[in-house]
Amino acid sequence: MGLTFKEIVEKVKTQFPDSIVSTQEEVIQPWFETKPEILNKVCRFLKDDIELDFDFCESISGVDDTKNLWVVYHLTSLRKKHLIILKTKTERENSQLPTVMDIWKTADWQEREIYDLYGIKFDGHHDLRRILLPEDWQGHPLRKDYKFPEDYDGIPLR
Amino acid sequence: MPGIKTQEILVNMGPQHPSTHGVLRLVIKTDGELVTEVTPIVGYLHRCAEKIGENVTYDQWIPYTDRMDYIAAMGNNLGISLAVEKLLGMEAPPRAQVIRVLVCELNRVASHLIAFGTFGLDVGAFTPFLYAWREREMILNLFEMLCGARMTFNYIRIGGISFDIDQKFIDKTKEFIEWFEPRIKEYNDLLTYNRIFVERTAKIGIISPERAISYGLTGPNLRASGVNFDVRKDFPYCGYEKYQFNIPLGRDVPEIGAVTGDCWNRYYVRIEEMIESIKIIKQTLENIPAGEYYDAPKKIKPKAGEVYTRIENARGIVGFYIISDGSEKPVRAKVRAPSFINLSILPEIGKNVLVADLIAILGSIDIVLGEIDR
Amino acid sequence: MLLDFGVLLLYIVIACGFLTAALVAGRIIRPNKPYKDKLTTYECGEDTIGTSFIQFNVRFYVIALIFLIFEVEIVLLFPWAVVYKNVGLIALIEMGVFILILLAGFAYVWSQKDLEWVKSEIETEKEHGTNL
Amino acid sequence: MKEFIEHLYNELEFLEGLPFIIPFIIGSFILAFIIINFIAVFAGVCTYIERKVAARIQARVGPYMVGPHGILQWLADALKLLFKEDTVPEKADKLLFKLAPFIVFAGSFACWVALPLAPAFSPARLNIGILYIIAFGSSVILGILMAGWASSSKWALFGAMRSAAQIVSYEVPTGLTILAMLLITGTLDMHNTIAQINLDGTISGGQSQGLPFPLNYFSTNADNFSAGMFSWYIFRYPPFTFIAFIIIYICALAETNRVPFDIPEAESELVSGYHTEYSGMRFSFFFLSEYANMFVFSAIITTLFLGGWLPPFNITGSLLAPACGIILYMLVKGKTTDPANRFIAFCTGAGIGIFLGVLSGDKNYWFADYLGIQSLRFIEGLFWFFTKSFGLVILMMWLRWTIPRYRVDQLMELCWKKLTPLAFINLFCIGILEWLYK
Repeated sequence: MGLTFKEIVEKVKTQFPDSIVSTQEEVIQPWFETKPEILNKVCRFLKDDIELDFDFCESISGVDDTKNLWVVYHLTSLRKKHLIILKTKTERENSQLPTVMDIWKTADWQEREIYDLYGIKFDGHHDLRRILLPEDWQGHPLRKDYKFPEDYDGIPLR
Repeated sequence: MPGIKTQEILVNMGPQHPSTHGVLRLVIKTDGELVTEVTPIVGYLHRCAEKIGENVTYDQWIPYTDRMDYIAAMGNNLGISLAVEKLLGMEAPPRAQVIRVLVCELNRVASHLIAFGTFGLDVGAFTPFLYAWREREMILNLFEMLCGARMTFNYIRIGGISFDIDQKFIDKTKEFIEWFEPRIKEYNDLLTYNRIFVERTAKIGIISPERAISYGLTGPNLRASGVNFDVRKDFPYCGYEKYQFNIPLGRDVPEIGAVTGDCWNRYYVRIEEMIESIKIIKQTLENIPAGEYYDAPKKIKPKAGEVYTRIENARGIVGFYIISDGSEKPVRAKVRAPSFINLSILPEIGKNVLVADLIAILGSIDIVLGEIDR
Repeated sequence: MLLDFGVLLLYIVIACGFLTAALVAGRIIRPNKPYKDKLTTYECGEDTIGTSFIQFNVRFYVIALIFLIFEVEIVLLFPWAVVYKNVGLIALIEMGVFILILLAGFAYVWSQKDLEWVKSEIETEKEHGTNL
Repeated sequence: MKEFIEHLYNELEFLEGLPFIIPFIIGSFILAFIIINFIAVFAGVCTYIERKVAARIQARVGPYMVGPHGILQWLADALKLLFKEDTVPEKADKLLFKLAPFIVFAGSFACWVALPLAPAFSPARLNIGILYIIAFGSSVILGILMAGWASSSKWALFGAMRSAAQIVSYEVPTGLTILAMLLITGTLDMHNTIAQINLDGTISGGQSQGLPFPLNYFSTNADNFSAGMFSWYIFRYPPFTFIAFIIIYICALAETNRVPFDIPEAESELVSGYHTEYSGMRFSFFFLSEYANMFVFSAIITTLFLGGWLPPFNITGSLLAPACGIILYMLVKGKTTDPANRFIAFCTGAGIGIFLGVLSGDKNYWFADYLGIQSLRFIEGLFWFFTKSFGLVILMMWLRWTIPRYRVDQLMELCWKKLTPLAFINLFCIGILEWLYK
C-alpha cells in the first residue's frame, strides 16, 4: 500500500506551505481543502511527484452546501494504490476555479458537467459548454437555490 | 492524391442511428470517407438523476440507479448500497455479501455478452449478436427467478439483498454455467479469430496506457491498454479478496497483428473477463454461508458525513459520492459514471479515422447512454 | 438474331411497365399525407447541416479512370478470346504484348500509390514507460 | 425460344397466313410476363428463404405466422410495401430520384434474357450473350449512383459513392476471369457454352483434348463413357479454373453488395446506404433487383463453371451416391450418436458414390434419356440449372450470416492488389495451357 493520508498532506505542506486551508481526519474518509488560486499547482505536484504519483483523477464532483460551492477531487494512484480527497471552495456568485484539464484529460468532460449543473466556470478550459442540458437551458439545476422552470421552449414541464 | 482538397461535410451521426448504441449524437466532419473531427453530443436521456437523488430517501434512490447502467444494473445497486452502509457504519450479513458477488458477476457476464454481440454487429457480423442474446436471456431468466425483474432489478438493498436465493436458483445457475462455458470457444471460432474481424479491429483506435489513465478510462477499456487496475483486486469490497480470479489484460498478439490497447484487445478482454466471472460464480456457488440475508435499521438515517465508494462494474468504476446531513435524504448524491468518462476519449481517438473505424472504436468502448446522460 | 435483340427491347419495356403498374396500383391504394417533417432528408433525427450536393472526394474519380482503361482493354480482348483457339501461338504472343503494356501502366499506377485508399491514421509509436 | 415458336408456327394450322413476327412477339411477350412475375416471386421467396436461413444459423425460428411455417411472409411483406406511403424528400432531385429504381430494375431484369435456362431454351439467344450480360449488369451502378445522389441525403451519397467505386472496381477481375473462361469455351453465346460440351467431356467445335489427366484415361478407353460433372469447365484446367471460380464468386459477392462486401448499405455505418430515402414500392424495387442480380451472377457462374443445365452425374452415379451414403451411414450409426457425425458419414459416402458413379462409365447421362422421354430433358435441365444457381445463392446467404464486413480500403485493396493481378496471372496460365493442349 502507498502513503497514508497524513503523509500525503505532510508532503503537500512541505512543498506548498500555505496551500492547505484545513484538513479533516476524524471522518470516514479524510480530506483536505486547498486554496483555489494554487489548486492547479497542487494538482500538478500530486501528479508529478514520484512518491505521490496521483496519475488517475477518478472523479470530480461539485457540491453545494448552501453557503459555498465546492469542487471535490477524488484522486487515485494506480501504481502506489493510495488515494486522496482534495476539496476546494468558491463563492456562489461568480464562481470561478482553475481548470485541471492540462493535468488530467478526464477533467474535460467532468468539469463541463460541473459547469452545466453548478455553473462553476473553469478558467482555462478549452471548451466550456453545457454537456448534459440543452445549450439554451436557464440556470444550473444542482444548485440548492435552483427554481424548476415552468416550461422549456414552450413545452410545459409541470 | 496529396494536395487536392475536397469539400468537407458535417454529418450528424445519431441520435437515430443504428450503431451509436442509443441516443448518442456524433457530429462528424468528413472528407470523403475520412473523419477529420468528431464531437459527441450527449444528454438526450438526461433526467438529472443526481437531483432526484437529493429529493428522495436513500432507499428510494436505488431504483433510479438501475436506470443508469441498465445493462449492468446490479453493480449500480451494489455501489449505492455499499456507500450508504459505509455511512451508517454497518456491513451486510455474510450471506448477502456472497450473493451480491454472485449476482454482480452474473450481471457482468450478461453485460459483456451485449458488448460482444453489439461489437460484432458494428463490424457487420449479425449472428454473434443473437448468440449473445441467447445466453443473456438465460441470465435474465435467472434474475427474473431471483427478483422478478429482468433488467432494472432493485435487488441489492442497503443492508443486504431483497430476496434470498434457493436451491433451485443454484441448480439453474450451475446449469447455465455448464451451457455457457463451451460457448466461449464458439464465440472465438466465429468472431474473435475471424480474419475479417481481426483486420477490422486490430491496430484500430489504439489507446496508449498513459492516455487511457489521463482520460480516466476504467474497466475493460483501461485493462485492454495493459494497465493492471481492477477495484476488485486492488481495493476489494464484498469479500472479493477471497476469490481466485485473474485480471485479463490487453497485450500484443503478433500472430494476428493486434497491439495493446486496440479495438481487438478491448473486445477480447471482455471475452476473457467472462471466463473469469464464471470462475468467481463457481466459487460463490460452492459456499454460500447460511444466515440472514437482510439486516438494516428500520429507518435509514446516517450521521452527517460524506463517503465515496467505488465498485468495479462491467464498464468500469462506478463511484458513489454521498454527502449526508443526518436527515433521511442525501445532500449530495453524485455518481461517477464510467461510460460518461470512457466516452470522453472519443474525440481524441476518433480523429483521422474512416467512418467504419469510428463505428468500430465507438463499439469497442462499449457505452450505455442511460449512464452517460443519467 | 435481330429478332432476339427485339426480344431484349421488349423485356426492358416490360420491366418498366411492370414497375409503372406497381407504382400506379400503389398510388391508388396507398395513403399520401406528406407534411414538412416527413419530407426532410434523413440525418439521424437532427436537422441537416449544409447540403449533400458537394464535390466528393477526388479519389473516386481516379478509380473511375483506372477502371475505364481496364474495361476498354477487356472489351478489346473479348473477340481475341473467342478466336484464340483458331489462331494459336500468334494470338498468345500478340495479346501477351498488349496486356504487358497495360500491366506496365497498372504497375505505374500502383507505384504512384493511386490504388491506395484512405486509411485510418495508426499510431505506430508505442509509448512505453508505465509498468503497471 | 425462337425455335419453340417456330415449331408451333409450323404445327398449328390456324396461324397459317399470319406473318411469323406476330406469334413471335406474342410468344415473347407471354414469356417475358411469366419471367418478370417469376422474378418478383423469386425475389420474394428469396427474402423468405434468406430469413429462414438466417434464423436457422442464429438459433431462432424466423418468420412463422403467415401461412404454414411463415411461407407466405414474403407476400405479406410485398402487400405491406404496396400500402406504404411513398415519400420523396423535399430537397431531392425528383426526376432522378424516381428514375433510379427503373434503371436498376430494368438493368437486372434485362440480364435474364440471355440466360440459358434449359437445353435449347433461353428467352433470347444472343450471339454476344456474356458480353451483353456484363454490359447490362453494369447499368445497376448507374441506378445506384442516381439514387444516392438524388436523395440529397449524406448517408445515401456515401452509400452510392462506395457502391460505385466498389462495383466498378470489381468489374475488372470479373471481366478478366470471364475472359479466361472464354479462352476455353471459345464462344460468347451462353447457350453454346453448354451445348458444345459432349458426353465424354470434349468440346465440339473446338479441338479441345477433353478431360484433365486422370480422367482422360477412362474417356479414351471406354466408348460409352460419360464424364458427368468432370466435363464442366471448372474441372478443365485445375487448379487455374478453381482459382478463376473463387475469384469470380468473390466478385459476384462484391457486385451484388453482399456480405462481406455490403459496405454500400452497411447498416451499422451508413444506416441504409443508397436507398436510405426510399420507401414503399420504390424501395422494394431495389430489393427485388438485388435478389435478381444475385441470381443472375450465380447463373453466369453456373454456366461458365458448373455446366449450366447439365446434370452433375450420370444415372448410375446418381444411384450410387445415395446407396454409398446410406451404407456408410448405417456403418457409423451404431458407433456415434452425434447427428453431425452421421451427416458427415452420409456425405462422405455420397461423395465416394458420386466418384464411383462418374468412373463407372454409364452412357446414360440424362435421366430423361434413360427413361426415353426426350421432352423431360427440358424440365430436367431447368431443374439442374436452378438447383446449381440457387445453391450458389444460398451460399451467399450463408456467408452473409457468418462473417463480418470489410472496410472500404480493405475492399479496394483486395480488388486492385490481390484479385486483379491474380486474375491476370490466371488468364495467362489458362491461355498457355489452352494453346499447349489444343
